[in-house]
Amino acid sequence: MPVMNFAQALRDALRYELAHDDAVVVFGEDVGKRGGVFNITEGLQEQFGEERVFDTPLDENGILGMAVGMAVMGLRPVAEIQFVDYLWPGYDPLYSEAAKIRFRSGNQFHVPMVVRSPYGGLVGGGLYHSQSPEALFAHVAGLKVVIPSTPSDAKGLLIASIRDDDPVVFLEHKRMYYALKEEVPEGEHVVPLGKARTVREGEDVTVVTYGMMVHETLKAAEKLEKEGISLHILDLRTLIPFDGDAILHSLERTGRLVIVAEAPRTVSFASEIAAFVAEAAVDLLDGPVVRVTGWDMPFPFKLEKHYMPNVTRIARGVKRALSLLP
Amino acid sequence: MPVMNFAQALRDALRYELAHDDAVVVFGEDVGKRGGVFNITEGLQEQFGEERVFDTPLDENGILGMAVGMAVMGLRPVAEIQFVDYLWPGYDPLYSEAAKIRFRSGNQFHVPMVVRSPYGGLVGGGLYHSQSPEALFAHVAGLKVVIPSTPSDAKGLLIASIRDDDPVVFLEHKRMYYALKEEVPEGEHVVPLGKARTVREGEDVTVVTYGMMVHETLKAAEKLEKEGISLHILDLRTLIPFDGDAILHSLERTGRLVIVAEAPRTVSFASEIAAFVAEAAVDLLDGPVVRVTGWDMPFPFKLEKHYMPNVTRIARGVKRALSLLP
Amino acid sequence: MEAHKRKGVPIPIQPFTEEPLRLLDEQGNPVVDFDPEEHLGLSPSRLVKLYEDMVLTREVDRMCWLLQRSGKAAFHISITGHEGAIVGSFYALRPEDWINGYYRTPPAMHVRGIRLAEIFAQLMGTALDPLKGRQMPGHLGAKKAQSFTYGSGVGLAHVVGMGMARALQYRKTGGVVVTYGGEGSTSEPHFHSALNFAGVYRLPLVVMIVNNQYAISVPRTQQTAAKTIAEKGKAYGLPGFYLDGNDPLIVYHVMRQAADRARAGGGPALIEALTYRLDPHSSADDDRKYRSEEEVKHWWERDTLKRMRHFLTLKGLWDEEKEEALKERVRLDVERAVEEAEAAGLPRVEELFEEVYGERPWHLTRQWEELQAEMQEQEGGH
Amino acid sequence: MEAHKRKGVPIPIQPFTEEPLRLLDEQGNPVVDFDPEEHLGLSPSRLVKLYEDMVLTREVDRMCWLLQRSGKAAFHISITGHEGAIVGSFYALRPEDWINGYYRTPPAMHVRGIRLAEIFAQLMGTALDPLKGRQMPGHLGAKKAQSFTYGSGVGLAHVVGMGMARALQYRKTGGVVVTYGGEGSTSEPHFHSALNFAGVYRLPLVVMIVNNQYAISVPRTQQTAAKTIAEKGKAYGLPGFYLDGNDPLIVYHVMRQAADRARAGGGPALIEALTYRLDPHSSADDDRKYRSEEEVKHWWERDTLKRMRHFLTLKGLWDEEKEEALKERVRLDVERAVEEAEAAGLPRVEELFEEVYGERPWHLTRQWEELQAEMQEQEGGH
Ligand SMILES: Cc1ncc(C[n+]2csc(CCOP(=O)(O)OP(=O)(O)O)c2C)c(N)n1
Ligand SMILES: Cc1ncc(C[n+]2csc(CCOP(=O)(O)OP(=O)(O)O)c2C)c(N)n1
Ligand SMILES: [Mg+2]
Ligand SMILES: [Mg+2]
Repeated sequence: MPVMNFAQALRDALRYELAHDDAVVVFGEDVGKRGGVFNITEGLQEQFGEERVFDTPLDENGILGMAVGMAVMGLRPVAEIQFVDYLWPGYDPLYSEAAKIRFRSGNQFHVPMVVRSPYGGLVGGGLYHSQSPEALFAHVAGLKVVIPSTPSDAKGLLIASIRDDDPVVFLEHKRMYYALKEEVPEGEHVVPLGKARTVREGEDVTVVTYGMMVHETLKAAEKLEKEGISLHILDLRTLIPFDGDAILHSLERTGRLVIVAEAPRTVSFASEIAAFVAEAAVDLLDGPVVRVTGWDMPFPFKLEKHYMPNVTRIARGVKRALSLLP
Repeated sequence: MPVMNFAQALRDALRYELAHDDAVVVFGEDVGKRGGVFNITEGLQEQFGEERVFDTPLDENGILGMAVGMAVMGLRPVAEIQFVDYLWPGYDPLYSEAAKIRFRSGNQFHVPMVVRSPYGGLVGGGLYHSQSPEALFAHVAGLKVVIPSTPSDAKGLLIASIRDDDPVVFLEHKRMYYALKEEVPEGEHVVPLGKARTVREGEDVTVVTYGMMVHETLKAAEKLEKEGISLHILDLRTLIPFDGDAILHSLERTGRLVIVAEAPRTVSFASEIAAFVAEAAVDLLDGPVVRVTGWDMPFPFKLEKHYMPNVTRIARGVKRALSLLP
Repeated sequence: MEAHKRKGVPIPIQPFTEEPLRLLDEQGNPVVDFDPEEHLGLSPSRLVKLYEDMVLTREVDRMCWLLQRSGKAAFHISITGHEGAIVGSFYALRPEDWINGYYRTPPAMHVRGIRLAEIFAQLMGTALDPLKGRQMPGHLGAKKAQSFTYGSGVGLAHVVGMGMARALQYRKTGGVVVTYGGEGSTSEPHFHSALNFAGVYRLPLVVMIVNNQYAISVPRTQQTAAKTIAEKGKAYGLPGFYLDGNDPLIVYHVMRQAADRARAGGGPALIEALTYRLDPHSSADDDRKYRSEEEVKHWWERDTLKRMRHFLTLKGLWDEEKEEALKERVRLDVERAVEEAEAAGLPRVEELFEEVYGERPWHLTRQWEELQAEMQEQEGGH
Repeated sequence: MEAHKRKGVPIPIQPFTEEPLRLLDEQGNPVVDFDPEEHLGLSPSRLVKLYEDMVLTREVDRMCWLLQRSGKAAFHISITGHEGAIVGSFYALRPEDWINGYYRTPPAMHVRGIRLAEIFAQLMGTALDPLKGRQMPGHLGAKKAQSFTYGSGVGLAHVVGMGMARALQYRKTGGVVVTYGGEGSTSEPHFHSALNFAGVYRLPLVVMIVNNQYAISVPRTQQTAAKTIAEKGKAYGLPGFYLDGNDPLIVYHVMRQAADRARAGGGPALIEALTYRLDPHSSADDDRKYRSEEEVKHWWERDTLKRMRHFLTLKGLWDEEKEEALKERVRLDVERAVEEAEAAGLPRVEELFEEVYGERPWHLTRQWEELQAEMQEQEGGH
């Protein structure tokens, strides 16, 4: 199997789907000639032409409105939003249309679109190039939300998202694009939506996480191992619908739960996992559910390292879950 | 004290603030001559003139962008969004600007604006006149979120919100406007943000709720009383920042927690309360935390009564919290 | 939507006029010398049918009001006064075309091939409703009629319709998308995004603005400082046509040319049809708060139905007797349709949970189980 | 921002021209016979100062690049090429006016009264930064300089600036707001909303579009099908002026007239200043992917600095010696400012938690306690 970084894996998925389904079209700001500001779509316009891969005006409302319209007519648009921080001018077509068309039309129309967008911090990007707003998609019934953590998953989940008949928000941690490499299956490679991945088996504490925080959590696990604490790490991969069974199953063994995510804490996806467990399986809990997250503040620039969850914060969270810290 | 309905109490608050602070301006679609589609601003333009109370073009992005700009220059704009379902074309100025300006400017500028908007269902309004999207504001650090449940609170909290130096999203259940009456203090009447109200004292289960669901929960309490179950009901009034102490305090006595809200369940404000307790006070819990909510679907029209939390659903939730139901 | 013969030399039209283009004056007399068949491609029988469909639309609307007042419909939002603009424009389209309507189009949707009973079923939310009772009255759409389902947010039809046009262009179907909205909808960002993208990609899109001079209570002059709505086309490099929207013939004529130009790759167009809302904004509105009785009366005298009837009469195609017969026929059709719609009963609850996603995820299954238990308890009378 | 004397007969200007208005040709020769003092109100000393400020701005920009390349700044986004449009427009404003800039304005903010050291402090995020290191480079603003703090989202400056103008109008300050953005910003909904509201309320707002022909890689022709950006004013009932943005004098002249008209209650205006981005979009861009070296060279030959220098020389106000002296002075000022900015150190962590809201709510107090414990553990080397 070829070794690919995250960016290459995504490009491979796009290329594969463009080649195999002429309903697939790819567009966004600078995705054509420029190949996207992170070069994810590099070479695709050259290969597939300007009808399949094209630039748009600088208007996220137009991009997402266009995607919805194309999707209801049977195409499979893959829209890139340059940074997820800039999606909001186009939230209305996503929130009011994409998420609700199947339902409101009595199943006459549906919206097989994908919104790809870079998210996440620790890139020196400040308030508006670092946010993790997955909660604002995950709350919206009718949308699916996918966040891959490895190149192989990036490819397999993106292909699954494009083939899904409902709108998918697909978030890519921009810090991983060129930092991460692994073997990725060539050709057809589908990772089904809704299934978590066990990143690491462990006994003491279940850690539910996704995206780049999977890797930070792994580092924390190594550190904690030396202290005799063993983490069971689940990478959710799909946030909506999330793999509730995998979480409960692991909790049966550990009885302790930590959720790690870089988004601000309040009304976050981490809150959802905590609530889900407190509702469905409070009896399994031997200690507090701990949310290790970013703070409830705009994302800072110069002091961003104090914002981002890191090994220390995760380890402290694990110890709180074990009641070793207050 | 005069008896006012919810709508009159809101109008009284607006009139009082308009009269006492010339920085206050009120605007939105149809709020001028028409007095708003729910008549909340009726008579205000006549009394205060077109510079203080005025109509806008049909554009929520313009309304909220204008509000932000006026606020950073020291005015206290009170913008009405006709239905909160229609706020989304203007989410960007709220999310990207209002919530972040104090922080990003190093405290040079701040945004003392209020967004008033009707929310909520059971009005025969279908998908786009019934939603409860408070989660999408509550997740955004930098915003405050207020939802009153009585005429007296409506007045006191609206005055507090207008005087607050940060942006406040103020949601009003449209079904309550003319359905609810009570004595409301004349003149100066401020209900501080961030403090919950004990609606009813009780021993067995703590129910945290807000907005119209306060009244549904009261009805459920009466029903359950007959079955020998006593509810302690907290009306949060302010969602951000919410009154965590009041919740924990009550839980010390009851050990059981139900949250009632009509919004869809996943990544909702109800999830936040559940997560907060599972994190801060899991030891206090003698049973599962139960979220009694709307379903994770767009709001239906004809079958809306099956969507809305009702006395049966609340009572069943309470029984689940007491482990009397699976 | 039957395709009609096209013939003749079209009467030339210009964009960006200061006065609205028209073929008929306010009474219905022709202002230029034209032959409907030769110049517009409208045969006498189609001309008559156009009028009959306008009358039927008005009668559907009146019945909607009745059903609303009697409590059978939760709400109504009227087309009365707008029939010339809406039915006239529907007539100009071809079978391969799509529309993305708004809340004033439903009573005219029979022209697009939706059955009257379905129109009333949508109004009342019964099981015959193509939308399965999911939407408020005023939101009818149907895939079989190539009419997208409107979603309440003003202006969204334009930007979603733009994307639909991009799909038609990509698939080279030769179809055109027409999106509808009031003049208020031009203030929303969606109008801007739609026209800008349409201009850049030269999409087969016609944006039809039915300017009835008010957005609820806000008059046109407070909506925008532009001289005309049509002029907004200049911001996007596309022609804007300013029409007398109470003249169904100019609406038909300009829409047909704009659509044909767009389908031929000539790019998008904007149409402003100036008309007047003769009813309150909706059943929830009190229009006396913001406009005078005289103003409303002034516009009733210029009602599009009268104008069209006058023209047909001039042409010898219409008389009192035909009018009576039509009214009677329409009354019966409408009544029968209402009965059928009502008889259909309620939509199914479980479908709510099945149609949020293509496949029901586990959490919705659980919630459905919760609701079933709740319903059982309620039925059990606990 | 010192108020300057105004005199003379202004040279008349027209909106909506097909060719850009200019006073100087591409080399810097006057295209009409005008006297800067008499016709523009620009005294010889102010004319020289304008040029000197353009040169200073360019040198600040070059230093930003150096600091970025040496790793002291995380990022830089260049003003090079845009000085005529930006500095020229700043010169036209009065002390009571406000600006809402964008990422290309910071290197010129010394003209608005922000110290050079603060400009570099913002670039590097040190404690001297008025924004306290909260924002990426390129986001400088300061209340004392009546310059709002830019927030990254393209176009938002226009719609927020519109609200600022509404506040100035309400308070009758006589001030005007000028918002800035590239031609790409005209595609965002915010541009649309800002101009529409400004037109309806006749706000004291000038929207200044610095059209540098690319939005990152997307050329102007793919941004909109409008003939000019200026033409978009018609959609909102306001004048749009199309200028040669490399001619600082026409920019100054038109901005002054537009602002004065707006402050007198005459309503808003749109200005399009045509220029060219001589550098890549930002330090993260590779512009060779989408434009040719020849094209860039063509525009370097028309650099706004050259043009202005040529005109001053023609007028006998400038020579080689002055140029040398200026360069030396500027170099020293810039170096000293960088030193001062660097010396200021890091911003304070606790302030992050204190400045989300006016008063810190309990949950942020808890989070701050969490972070303190974490930082102690990290320092303790656990
Ligand atoms: C985004 C949004 N904002 C507000 C509303 C509420 N609303 C419904 S119709 C309407 C007025 C529309 O006016 P116009 O576009 O002129 O159409 P008309 O009703 O006059 O035909 C308003 C404000 C809405 N449906 N969507
Ligand atoms: C809403 C939004 N979308 C995307 C971006 C990313 N972005 C930053 S600058 C830019 C191009 C802007 O082009 P233009 O407005 O022409 O200004 P220029 O950079 O050419 O001066 C883009 C796409 C952003 N900052 N905000
Ligand atoms: Mg209207
Ligand atoms: Mg540009």
